[in-house]
Amino acid sequence: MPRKTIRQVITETLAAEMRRDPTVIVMGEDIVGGTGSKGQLDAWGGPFGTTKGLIAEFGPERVIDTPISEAGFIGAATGAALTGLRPVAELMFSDFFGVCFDQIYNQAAKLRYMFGGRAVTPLTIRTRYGAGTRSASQHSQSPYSVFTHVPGLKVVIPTSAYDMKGLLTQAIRDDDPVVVFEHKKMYDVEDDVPDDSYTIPFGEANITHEGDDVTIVAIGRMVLFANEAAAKLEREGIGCTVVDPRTTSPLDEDTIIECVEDTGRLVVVDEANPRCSVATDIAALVASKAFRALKAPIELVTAPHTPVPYAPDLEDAYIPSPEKIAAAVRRVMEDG
Amino acid sequence: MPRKTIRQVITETLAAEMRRDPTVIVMGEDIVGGTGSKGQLDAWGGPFGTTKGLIAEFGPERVIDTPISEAGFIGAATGAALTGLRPVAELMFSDFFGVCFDQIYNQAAKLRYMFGGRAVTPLTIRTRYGAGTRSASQHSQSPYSVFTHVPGLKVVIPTSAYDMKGLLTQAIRDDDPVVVFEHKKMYDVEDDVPDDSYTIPFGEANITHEGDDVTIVAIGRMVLFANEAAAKLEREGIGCTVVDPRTTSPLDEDTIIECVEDTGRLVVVDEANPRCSVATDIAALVASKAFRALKAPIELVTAPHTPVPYAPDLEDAYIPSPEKIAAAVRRVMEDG
Amino acid sequence: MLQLNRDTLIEAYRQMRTIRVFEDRLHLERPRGIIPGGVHLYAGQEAVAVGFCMNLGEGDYVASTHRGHGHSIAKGCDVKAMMKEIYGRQGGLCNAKGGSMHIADISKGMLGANGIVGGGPPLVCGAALTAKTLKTGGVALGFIGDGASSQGTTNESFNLAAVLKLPAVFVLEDNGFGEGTPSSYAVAGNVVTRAEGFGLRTYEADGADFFAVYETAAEAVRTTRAGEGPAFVYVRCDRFYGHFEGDAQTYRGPGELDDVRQNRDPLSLFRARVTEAALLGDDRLGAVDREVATLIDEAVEEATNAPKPPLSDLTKDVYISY
Amino acid sequence: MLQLNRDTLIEAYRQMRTIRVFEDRLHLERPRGIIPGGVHLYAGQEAVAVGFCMNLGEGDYVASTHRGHGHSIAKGCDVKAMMKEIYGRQGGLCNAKGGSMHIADISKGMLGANGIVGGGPPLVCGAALTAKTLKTGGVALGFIGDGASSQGTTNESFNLAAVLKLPAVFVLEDNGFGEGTPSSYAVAGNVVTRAEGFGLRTYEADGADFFAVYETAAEAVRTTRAGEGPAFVYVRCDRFYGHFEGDAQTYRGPGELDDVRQNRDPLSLFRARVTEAALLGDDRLGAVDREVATLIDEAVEEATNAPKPPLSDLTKDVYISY
Ligand SMILES: Cc1ncc(C[n+]2csc(CCOP(=O)(O)OP(=O)(O)O)c2C)c(N)n1
Ligand SMILES: Cc1ncc(C[n+]2csc(CCOP(=O)(O)OP(=O)(O)O)c2C)c(N)n1
Ligand SMILES: [Mg+2]
Ligand SMILES: [Mg+2]
Repeated sequence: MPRKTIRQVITETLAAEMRRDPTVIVMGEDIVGGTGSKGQLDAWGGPFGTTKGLIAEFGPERVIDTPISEAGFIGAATGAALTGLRPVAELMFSDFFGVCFDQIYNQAAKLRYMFGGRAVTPLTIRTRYGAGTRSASQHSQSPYSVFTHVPGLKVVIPTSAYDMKGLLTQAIRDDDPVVVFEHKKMYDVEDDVPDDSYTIPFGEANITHEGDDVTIVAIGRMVLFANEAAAKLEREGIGCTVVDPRTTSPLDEDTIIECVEDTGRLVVVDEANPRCSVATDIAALVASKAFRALKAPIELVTAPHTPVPYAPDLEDAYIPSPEKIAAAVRRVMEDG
Repeated sequence: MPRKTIRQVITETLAAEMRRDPTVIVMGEDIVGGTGSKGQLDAWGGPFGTTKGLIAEFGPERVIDTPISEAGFIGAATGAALTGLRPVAELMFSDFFGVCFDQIYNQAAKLRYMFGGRAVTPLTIRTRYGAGTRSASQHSQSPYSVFTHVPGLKVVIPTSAYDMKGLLTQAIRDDDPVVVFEHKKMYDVEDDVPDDSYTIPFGEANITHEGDDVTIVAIGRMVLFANEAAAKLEREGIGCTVVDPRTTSPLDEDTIIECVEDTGRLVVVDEANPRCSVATDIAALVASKAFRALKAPIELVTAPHTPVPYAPDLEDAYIPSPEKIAAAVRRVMEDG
Repeated sequence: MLQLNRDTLIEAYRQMRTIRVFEDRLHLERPRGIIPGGVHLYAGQEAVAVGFCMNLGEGDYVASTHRGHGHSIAKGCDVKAMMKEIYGRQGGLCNAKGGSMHIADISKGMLGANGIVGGGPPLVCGAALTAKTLKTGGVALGFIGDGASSQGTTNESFNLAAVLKLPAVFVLEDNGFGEGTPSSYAVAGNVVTRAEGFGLRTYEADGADFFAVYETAAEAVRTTRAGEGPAFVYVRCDRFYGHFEGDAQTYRGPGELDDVRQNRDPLSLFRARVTEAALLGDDRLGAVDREVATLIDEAVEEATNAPKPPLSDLTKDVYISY
Repeated sequence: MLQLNRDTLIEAYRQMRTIRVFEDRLHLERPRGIIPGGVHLYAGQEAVAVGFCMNLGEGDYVASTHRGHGHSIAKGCDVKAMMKEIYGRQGGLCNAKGGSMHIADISKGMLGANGIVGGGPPLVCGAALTAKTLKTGGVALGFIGDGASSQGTTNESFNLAAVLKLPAVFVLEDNGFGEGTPSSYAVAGNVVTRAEGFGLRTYEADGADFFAVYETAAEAVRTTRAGEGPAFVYVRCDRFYGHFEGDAQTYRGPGELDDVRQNRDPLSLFRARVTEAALLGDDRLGAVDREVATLIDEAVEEATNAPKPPLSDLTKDVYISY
C-alpha cells in the first residue's frame, strides 16, 4: 500500500470528492493564492499547501479564494450548503473561530433543528489547531472543546493519514455540518493509505496500543505522544491501552467505557486548556458511567490554564509530553 | 436590611461604582434607548431595565448607546480598559458571543499574558443567559463553559441579589477581565441587600443548603432548583449539601472537594449543554482529586445535547428541573 | 404602475393585506398569553417584502431577519403553518422548534428569519453562490435592518458578494430604529455611499410606496439575474408597532407614530392609488379583505386548537445521523 | 517638505533607516534557525509608520497588525527589547511571551501588534474613547492592511468611531496584497468611498513618499485632535519581502518586485529629495546609517546572548490575581 502524508491525503481526498460530486466546492483564504494577480496562480495552495493543485483541475468556480472575512465566507458556505452545494470551507487557524463562530454555532449547527428538521446543511469546515510552531497565543490553540459543546456540529480530529482520508471523505459526504481539525505539526505524518476512496464512520474510536493496566484516552496529536509513552511503559512492565476517539462529537462512549472496565484506570491527555475541555468531558463520562470499574483517581494531562507562550522552552513546557503522560500513568498505577 | 431584586441591585451597583470611580463607564446596545431620538431618553434602560436611570445621573459620555456591533464595542471596551478606563460593556444576550468572541478571548483575555504582564485590562462584560423565556435556540443559551475554558477571563454567575451586588462590585473593581452572567428569569429574585458597598471575593463558593448524604454542585439558576430539590429530599430523609460556586473561573475547588469528602456522593447540575461543560469540569475535578471519597458514580443533570426548542413543553423538558435533580440524588443514594 | 395588470395588483394587495392582518392579529392575541414567545411585527413595511418578493420566483432565495413574518408570507410560506409555529403547535412550519424568530421554508426558498442581527447576509451570499455555481439562474435576496447595517457580517457580505460577482440583492429596510435607537444616531454617514464603496450597484426607493418599491425591485433583480453583479437597495420605511410587543415606543417624538400611520401606510397609499386610477374598485379590494380576514381567523383558530408537539421532539432533528 | 527642520528630517531618516535595517537583518537571521517564530517584515512601508507616528505624541496611541515592527519602532518601542522579544529571550519587550506578532509597549502608547487580522480597529476605538472621556487631548491611530479592510471588525469600528465622534485615525496601508491575494481582487469597490460612507473624513497619500505621508498625517491628526471626528487615510505602498519569511512571492508578476524596490523605495526617495534640496548631506545621512547599523548589530548580538526565560514564566501574568 502506498505511503502518504496527511498533507498529501487531504489534497487527494478533496480532489477525489470534487471529481465524484460536482456540488463539492472548496473555499477559503489563499487556498489558491494569487487569484487575480499578475504572477502565478496557485502560489500558495493554502499556508500548508493542502489545497495545492486543485485550481488547475477544478478552476476558480469551485476553488475559491475569499477575502479575509471568515464570518462572511463561512456563513456563505453555510448558505450554500443549505441550498444545494456541499462546500468545504477552510478556516485557516481554528484560533480565528472568534470572528466567525456565530455563523458556525448559531447558524450552521442549528438550522436543521430550528427549522424542524426541514433543512440539510452538508457543510465541512477544515481548520488547524495545535501548539509547537512558535506562533504564540493567537495561532497555537486547540479550541475543539468549544465546537464539541455545540449540539448540531460533528467534530473530527484525525491522527493518521489513513484516518484523515477516511474521516475527511466521510465529513464531505456527511449531511450534517462537520468540523475537521488538522494539527499543524502533523502534516508530514506518513502511513499506508489505499488509493481508492473509503469512509471511516464517525463515533468509532481506534485503539492504537493495547495493554491491561491503564487506559489512556488521547486527543489529536496527543495520540502520538500517548503511543510513545505506552511503548516506553511497556518496557517497564506497565500495559497501556491507548484510545483515539477520532471524533469528539459523536464520541465513542462504549469503547472508552469498555477499555476502562478492562483496565480499571484512566489517564486523559489533551493539549487544550484544562477547563471545560474534552479531557474533562471524557473524565466525567467515565466517572458517571464506569465508576465502579475505576481503581484509582482519573488523571488529566493537559496544557495549563494559560495562553500559549512564544518562547520555545515555555511553549514546550505548555504542551503535554510523553514524559508527563508516562508519569501520570505511573501515578495511577501507584494509586490503586 | 432592605429587600432588593437582582434587577435593582445591578442598577444600584453600577451607579455606586460610577460615583466612586470616574473612570467607570457603561456601554451597550439600548442600555439607554432613545439616544439621539425625538422622544424620551432612557426609553429602555436595556431590554430588562437594568441600566435605567444611569443616563440621568451620569450623562451620555459615561452611559453610551452603541451601534449593533458587538465586536466593535466590546473591542472598544477592551481598548479603553487597556488605556485607563474601567468599562462595563453589556452583551445583550450571551448567545451573541459568536459575533464578538475574538475581542474577548484573543484580545481582552490574553493581552496581559502576551505583553509579558505589562498590560492591565480592567474590563467587565455583563451578559444574559438561560432558557425558559420561549425565545428559542438563539436567545436561550448558557455558554459560560466557553468563557470558563479561556485562560485570562474570570467568570461570575451570581444567584442572589446579595451575591450580585458583591460580585458585580468586585468585577468592576477587579483589574482582570471579568464576565458576569445574569439569568433572564432571575431579575426578580429578591433578598436582603445592604445599602453600602461590599465585595465578594472570586473563587469562594457559597453553601446554600446543608446535609450529610449528597453534595449537589449547581450553576446559576440551577442553584435555586437544587435548593428546592434539597428541601424536598430533606423531608424524605436525604440530606443534601448544595454548593453554589458563584464563580466558575476561578473555581473554589477546595469547597467542592471538602463537601464531597463529607458526603461521598456528587450530583452536578447545569442548565447548559452537556458536552465539555462546567458540569463535566466539576465532575472531572472530583474524579481526579476526591476520587477516594466517592461512594457512587457522579451524576450529571444537564440540558440534553440539543439546541433550545421554542415550544414551551419542549423547552421545559430541556431545562433540568427540581424533580430531575431529586431523582439523580436518589439514584446516587441507591447506588452506594 | 400601469405596467402591472389587475391580477398582479390584486395579488400585491392580497399579500400586503395578509401581512397586515396577520400582524394586527398577533398584536391583539399576544397579550392573551396563549402565544408563548415574543414577536417582532412587520406592519407598516409590507410594501417592501411584497414589492421585492413579487419579483422573485421559486428558484430564488430570501434570507430574513428577526422581523420575518412579512418576508415569509411574501415568499410564499404557508400562513396557517406560520401561525401554528408562532403558537408553538404541531403543524408549525418548523414543527414548533423555531417560533417567530426562526420561521423558514427551504422548499419555498425562504432561508429563515434570524435571531442574530446580521446573521442573514452571509447566508444570502451562500445561496447566491449556489445559484451561480449550479447556473440555476436564481438570485438570492437579503433583507437587512438599519441596525444590522452596523454589523460586521453585513459589510463582509457586501464585499464578498462583489468580489465573487454573486447574484445577490441586499435590501436595507431603514425603519428609523434598531430597537429604541434611531438610525440617524447609530448609522453614521450614508449607507448608499457605503454600498457603492463595496462595489455594489445601488438603488433607492420609498418603502411607503408599493409601486416605487416594485419598480426598483424589478430593476435590481433583473440586472442581478442578468449577471451584472450584486445590488443594494435602500428603502426608507416605518414600523407601526414597537420593536417587540410590549415596547411602548417612548423613544418616538410626540405625534410621530400617528403621523406615520396616517401618511405612510403602504396599504392605504396603495388603495388610494389603484382606486383613483380606477384599476381596482372597492368591491374587489373588499373581497380580498374578507378573504384575508377569514384566512387569518382560521389560522388563529387552527393554531389555538392544534396539539402541542410530543416531548420526543426535543431530541429530534439535531442531526441527520449521529 | 521645507517646513521640516533638519533635526526632524534626521529623525525621520533615522527611524526609517532603523526599521529598514531591523527588517533586512531579520531577513538574514531568520534562516539561521535561532529566531524561533515567524516574522512579517515591514521593509518598503517605512514612510507610513514614521510619517504618521512623528505626528503623534506620548499621550497618543497606536494599534498595529501582524506586520508590526515598523509601527513599534516608530512609536518609540525599544529596539533592543524588540529584538530580544523576537528571539524569545529575557529582556524581551513582552518577556518572550508574545514574539513578533504581539510586540507592545503600553507605556509608549503602542497597544500591540496583533495576530488577528482586523483585531486592532476596535482597540483603536477604545483608546480613542479613553482620550475623549478623560479629555486627555490624545488621539488613537490604527494601522490596517488592505486585507483587513474586508474584516467586519474594521467596518464596525469605522461606524462606531463616527457615531461616538472619537478622536481616531485609521490608516489603511494598501501594500497590494493580503498574503498572496491581490487587493485588486479581494477588496471590491473603493475603500475611500467606503470610509466616506461611514462618515469618516478621508485622505489619501502615496506611501513611497515620506513627505506626502507626513503632510497628510499632520492634517489628519491635527483635525482629529481638534475634535472634528475620526479620519481615514488611504496609503498605497509596497512590501519588499514576502508575506512571511519563506514566501517566494510567486504571485507577483515578472519584474514587479524589482520595479517596486527600484522605484518605490521610501528611503531612496527620501535621500534623493533631501540631498537634491541640499537639506542634508551624505555625511549626515551616512552617520545615521552607521549609528543604526551599530544599534542593530548590538541588538542582534545582545538578543543572541540573552538568557532564555525561566520555566516559571509559563504560568505568570495570566491574571493579576486569581
Ligand atoms: C447580534 C445581535 N445583537 C443584538 C441583537 C438584539 N436585537 C434584536 S433586533 C435588534 C434591532 C435590530 O434593528 P434593525 O436591524 O434596524 O431591525 P428592525 O428591528 O428595525 O427590523 C437588536 C439590537 C440580536 N438579536 N443579535
Ligand atoms: C482573522 C484572521 N484571518 C486570517 C489571518 C491570516 N492572515 C495573517 S496576515 C493575513 C493577510 C493580511 O493582509 P493585510 O491586511 O493586507 O496585511 P499585510 O500582510 O499586507 O500587511 C492573513 C490572511 C489572521 N491572522 N487573522
Ligand atoms: Mg430598524
Ligand atoms: Mg496587505
